Amino acid sequence: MEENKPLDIDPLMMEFLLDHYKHPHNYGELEPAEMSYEDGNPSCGDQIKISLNTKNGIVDEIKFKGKGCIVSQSAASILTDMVKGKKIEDIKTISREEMLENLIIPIGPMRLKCALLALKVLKRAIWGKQFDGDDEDE
Amino acid sequence: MEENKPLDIDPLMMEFLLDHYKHPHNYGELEPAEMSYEDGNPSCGDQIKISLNTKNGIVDEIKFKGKGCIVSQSAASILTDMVKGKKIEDIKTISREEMLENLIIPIGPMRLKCALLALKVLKRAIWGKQFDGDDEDE
Amino acid sequence: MEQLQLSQSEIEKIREDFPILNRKINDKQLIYLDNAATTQKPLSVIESMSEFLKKSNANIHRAIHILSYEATLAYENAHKIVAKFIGAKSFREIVFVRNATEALNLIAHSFGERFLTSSDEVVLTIMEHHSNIVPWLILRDKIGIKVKFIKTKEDGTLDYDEAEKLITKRTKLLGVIQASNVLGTVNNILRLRDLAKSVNAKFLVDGAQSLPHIPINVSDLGCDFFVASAHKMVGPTGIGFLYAKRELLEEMPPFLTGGDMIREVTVDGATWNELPFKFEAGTPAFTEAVGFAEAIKYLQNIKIERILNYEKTLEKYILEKLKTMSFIEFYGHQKGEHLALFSFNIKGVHPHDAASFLNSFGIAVRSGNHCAQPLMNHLKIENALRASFYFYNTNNEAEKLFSTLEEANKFFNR
Amino acid sequence: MEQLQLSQSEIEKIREDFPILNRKINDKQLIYLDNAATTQKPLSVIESMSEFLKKSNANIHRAIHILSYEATLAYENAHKIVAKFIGAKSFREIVFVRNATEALNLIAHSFGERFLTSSDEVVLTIMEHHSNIVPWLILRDKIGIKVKFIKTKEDGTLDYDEAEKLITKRTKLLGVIQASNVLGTVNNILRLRDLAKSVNAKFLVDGAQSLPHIPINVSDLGCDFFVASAHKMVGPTGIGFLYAKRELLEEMPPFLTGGDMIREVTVDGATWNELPFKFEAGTPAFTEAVGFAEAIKYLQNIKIERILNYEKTLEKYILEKLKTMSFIEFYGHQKGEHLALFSFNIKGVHPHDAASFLNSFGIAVRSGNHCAQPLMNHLKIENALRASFYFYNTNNEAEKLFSTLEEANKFFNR
Ligand SMILES: Cc1ncc(COP(=O)(O)O)c(C=O)c1O
Ligand SMILES: Cc1ncc(COP(=O)(O)O)c(C=O)c1O
Ligand code: FES
Ligand code: FES
Repeated sequence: MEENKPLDIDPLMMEFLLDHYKHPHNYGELEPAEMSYEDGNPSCGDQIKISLNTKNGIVDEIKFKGKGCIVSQSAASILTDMVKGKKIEDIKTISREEMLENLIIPIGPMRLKCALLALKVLKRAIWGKQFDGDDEDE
Repeated sequence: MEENKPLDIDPLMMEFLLDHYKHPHNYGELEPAEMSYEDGNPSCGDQIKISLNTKNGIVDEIKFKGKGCIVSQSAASILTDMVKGKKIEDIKTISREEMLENLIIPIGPMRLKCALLALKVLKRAIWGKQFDGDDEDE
Repeated sequence: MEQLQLSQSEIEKIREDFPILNRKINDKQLIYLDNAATTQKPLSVIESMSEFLKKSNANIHRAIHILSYEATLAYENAHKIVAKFIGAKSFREIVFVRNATEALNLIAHSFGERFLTSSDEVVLTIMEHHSNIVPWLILRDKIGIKVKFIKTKEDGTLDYDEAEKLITKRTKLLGVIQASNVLGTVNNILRLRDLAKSVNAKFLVDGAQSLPHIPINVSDLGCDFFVASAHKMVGPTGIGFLYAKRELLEEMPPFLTGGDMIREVTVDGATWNELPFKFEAGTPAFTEAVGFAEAIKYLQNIKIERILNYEKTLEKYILEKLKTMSFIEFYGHQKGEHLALFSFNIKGVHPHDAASFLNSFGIAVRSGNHCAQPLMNHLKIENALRASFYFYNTNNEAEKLFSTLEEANKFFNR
Repeated sequence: MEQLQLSQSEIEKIREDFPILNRKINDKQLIYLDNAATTQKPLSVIESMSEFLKKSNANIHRAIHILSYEATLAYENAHKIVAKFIGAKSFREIVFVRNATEALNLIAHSFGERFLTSSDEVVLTIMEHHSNIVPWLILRDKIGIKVKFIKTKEDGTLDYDEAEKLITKRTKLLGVIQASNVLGTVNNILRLRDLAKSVNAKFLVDGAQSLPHIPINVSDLGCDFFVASAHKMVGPTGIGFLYAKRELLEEMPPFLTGGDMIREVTVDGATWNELPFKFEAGTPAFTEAVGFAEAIKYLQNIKIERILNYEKTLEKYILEKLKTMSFIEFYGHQKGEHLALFSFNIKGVHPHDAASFLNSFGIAVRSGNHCAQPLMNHLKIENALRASFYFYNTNNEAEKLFSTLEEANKFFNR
C-alpha cells in the first residue's frame, strides 16, 4: 500500500469552525422561498436545509437550518455568507476545493462528506436532483 | 502451519500394485451372489463391485469387478485375497490400517480414498449402507 | 499454577506480539479501541499466512500433488480447530464463509427456503446487528413470514417477559445476538434457548461479539446455529463460519453453488458433495483458513477464560470512572454481564466531532450507529462513540481515553 | 524500446519474485503446472498484505480514525485499480466478492430474480465451469427458465452455427467462458457478443481463466457482466469481483444483506447504500483487496500483452512436442486461439496414477474432471491430466514434463 498522509483536523484549529457552529450566520428558514432543498448524510443522519430568494439573478436572501456536526453546520454558515449577493450562475462554478478553502482549516478526508454537504444541498436547491455532487471519484 | 511430511507413492514401489492391477486376482462377478455391492469415488468416477457367497459364516467365494486407478483396483485384488476363507465376523474388524499395510507400499494421503474404496464396498456388501466407512475424521 | 487473571507483565508481553500497537498517529502512540469493529493481528497470524503462501500455496481438493495435499490438509484442519474451539461434534458442522454476515444470509436463504412458510414467525431481538435483521426482512418480503423483535428494558437488558409473549407455537426460529455490539450486554442465552426449545423453534446465536471474549460450547449451549467472523478475534479478514447441527445442514439446500460443492453435474442437474463442502462453493479462502486456525491457537494459548477475567476487571474499572464523569452520557452497563465495550456521548457534542478530536490524540474509537439502527432508534440515540477493548488494551490506555475526553469536553463545551 | 516478448533472463528474474518456486519436492525442484487451479504469489503481493496488517489494519467505512481512513482508502482504491485494469467506466461497477463463483451466483440470484421469468431462456456453452452452470440450473428449478447449451465441434471450438440457432428472442442472457479451463480454447467473444446483442440478451463473460493471460477491456468488449478471481492471477484467495454495467447494478436487488450495504434500517424495512457497496454486505476482505491491487500492479508492471506473447510461444512449443508423443492423447488445441493449458492422458493410464508419478518427480499437475463435467461428458472423457502454464514457467520445465511423461509411459505401459 502507498504511504497515505491523511490530513487531520487539528482540534486547536477547529476553533474557527466552532465559532461558526456556536454562532451560525444566516440561520433560519425563508418562507416563502423561491428555492429550497433539504438533504442529509445517510451515514450519520445529519441534515441541512437551505432556502433562498433571488433578485435579477442574484442571491438576495439565503438561510440555512440543520443539525449535525461542527463541520457540516459551520460549512453551511460559511457557504451562505459566501454566496449572498452572488450571481446564481457563479454558484455553479463553486468547486469542492473552493468550499474547502473557505473553511480555512484543513479538513481530514473522513470529514469531507461533512464539509461538502452544504454545497451539495445548495446546488440541488438551485439545479434540482440531477445535480450529482457526490460522484467526483470515478 | 505445521510441517507436514506427506508420504508419497514411490513409483518404483508401485510395481507391486501394478502387478495386481495388470493381473488381478478374483476378477469377475458371482451370479447369483448372496451379497454384493457396488460403489464409486464420486470425485473420480471410479467403481468397484464386490460379490460374495458364504458357507457356515465363512467367505466361500468372492469376486470383484471395476474400473479405476491402479491403487483402487489392486487394493480390491489384494482385499479379496485377504478375506477368502475368513469368517464374516472377522471382516468387521479389518481396519483401514490393516488394509493399508496389506498394500505393502506406503500410500500417500491423496490416494487414501483409492486405497480404501474396496474395503468400504466389501463392508457395505455385508452390512449394508448404514456402515459408514468414510467418516473416520470427526 | 497458572493465574486465572492476566498480569500486567503478561499484557506487556502480549502487546509485543501485535506489530501495529507500535504505530504512532500524529506523533502520539496509537490507542486502538475499535476492537468490536475488527481486532488487530498478532505476528504469528500474519506470518502463518505469508509462510503458507511462500511454501504450500495450491488449490485444495482433488489434486494429487503435494502442495495441494498440504493446502487441503491445512484447510480441513482449520475446520477441525474451529469445531474443537466451539465444542462442535464434528468438523462437518463448520462451514467457512466470508464473515458472520454471509453466515446469517446463508441461514436465512437456505434454512428459510427449506423450512419456513408464510404462516411462520421469526423472533429476533431489537439489539441485533443489521446482518441478523435485513436478511430476515428480505425473506419476509419474499415469502411472507412475520418478523418480531424483543425489546430492551430501561436498564438495557432484554425484556424476557416480552420474549415469553412473542415466542409462540408459530415461532420457527429465535435469533439472538449473544453480546451486543452497542451496549456490551451479554444476553442470557440459556434462558433464551429454553424459550426457543419450549416451542420447538430453532435457536440461532450471533456470536460475532461474544466468541472473541467468552468461552463457548455450542453443544452445551444447545443452539442450532452459531455464527462468527475471524477478523474480530485476532484472525484475518475474508473468513468466518457458520456452525449448524449436522442434521440441519444435511437437510438444508446449498446456498452458493458451483465448483467443489458438487458431486456430479450434468446439463440436467446436480448432486451435492458431503458436508461441509456442500456449502462451500468455489475456491475457498484457504489462506485465510490457515490464519484463522493460527488465531484460535493464539487465543487458546492465552486461554479465553483468562481473557474474559482480565476484560471483566477492565470493564469494572472503566465503568466506575465513567460514572464520575458527569459530562458523559453512557448507554447500558446497568444490570447483568457486559463486555468491556462502551457506547457513550459527550453531552452536547456530535460523536463524529468527538471522534475527530480523539483521533488527533492517537485514540481510535468508532462513532456512528454501529449497524444497529433499530436498537439506536429504540434507545432514542442517533449516534454514539464506542470504545471497545480487547485483552491487549491496558488501564493506562483507558486513563488516556478519560483525560482526552475531558479535554474534548473542555474544548467543545466551553 | 521494450520487447513485446519476455526474454529468458527476464523470466529468470521474475522467478525470483516467487518464493515458492524454490521449493523442493522429494529433493526435486518443484515444477508448478497447476496454474489454472490457482497461481503462485510474488513476494510483493504477500508483503503488501502483511505490511497492511502490521500498519493500517482497521475496519473500513464510517469511522473517523486514521487507521480506518487508510483501510477505507486502500479498499476503495483497489476497486479503482481493478476498474482501470479491465476498462470499466467507474469503480462503482466493481463489486468485490470471494471468487468468480460467488460473482456468478450473485448474477443468477439478483439479475435472475429481477429480470427473468419462466418463459425466458439462458444460453450457456457446454464448456462452462460448474460455477456458471449450477446456479442457472438451480434458478431453472426455482422459476422455470430454460437453460440451453452450445456444444463444441469435433475440433474443440464452439459450434457457432448451433449458437445462432439456440439464441432466440427468448434468450435473456448468454453466458460464456472466455477461455476454457479444460481445452485452453479462447472463444470468439466478439462474435458471441454480437449474437447476444442481436436479440437484446445480456452478455456475461466468465473471465476466470482469461483475465490472468489476456488484455481485457470490458467497455470495448461490450459485455454486461464479467467475473474473475484474484487467486488465479497472482493475487490472494478470498477475493474476486463482479463487473456489471452501472445501470444493471442500479436495478438489481442486493444479494447478501447486512452491515455496510444499507443506508437505513428500521424494523419495517431497509434502503440500500450506493454502488458498489450495496452488494458488499458485512466486513469485506479488505486485506485481500490490498493484495489484489498489488497483484494487478505486478502484472501491469510486466504487461499483460508480453505475458500473452510469451505464453503463446510456450503454447506452440509444447503443442509441437505433444504431437510427436504418440502415447499421449490430448484434447483441444486444433483450431483457433489457445492458452498454454493442456488436458491430456497417457493412453491406458489412469490420470490419477500418472499425476502421482509426476508428483514423485516434483511436477504438480491437476488430474480430474476440472469442474467441467458437462464438457467432459460431451468429449467422452472421464478424467484428464491438465498442465497449465503461467509466465513464470519455462521451456525447461516443459522439457522436464515431457521426459517424465515418457518415464511414466514406460513404467505403466510396459
Ligand atoms: C473458467 C472458470 N470459471 C470459474 C471458476 C471458479 O473460480 P473460483 O473457484 O475462484 O470461484 C474457475 C476455476 O477453476 C474457472 O476455471
Ligand atoms: C453482533 C454482530 N453480528 C454480526 C456482525 C457482522 O460481522 P461481519 O461484518 O464480520 O460480517 C457484527 C460486526 O460488527 C456484529 O457486531
Ligand atoms: S458527521 Fe454528519 S455531517 Fe458531519
Ligand atoms: S483415482 Fe479413483 S479410486 Fe483412485
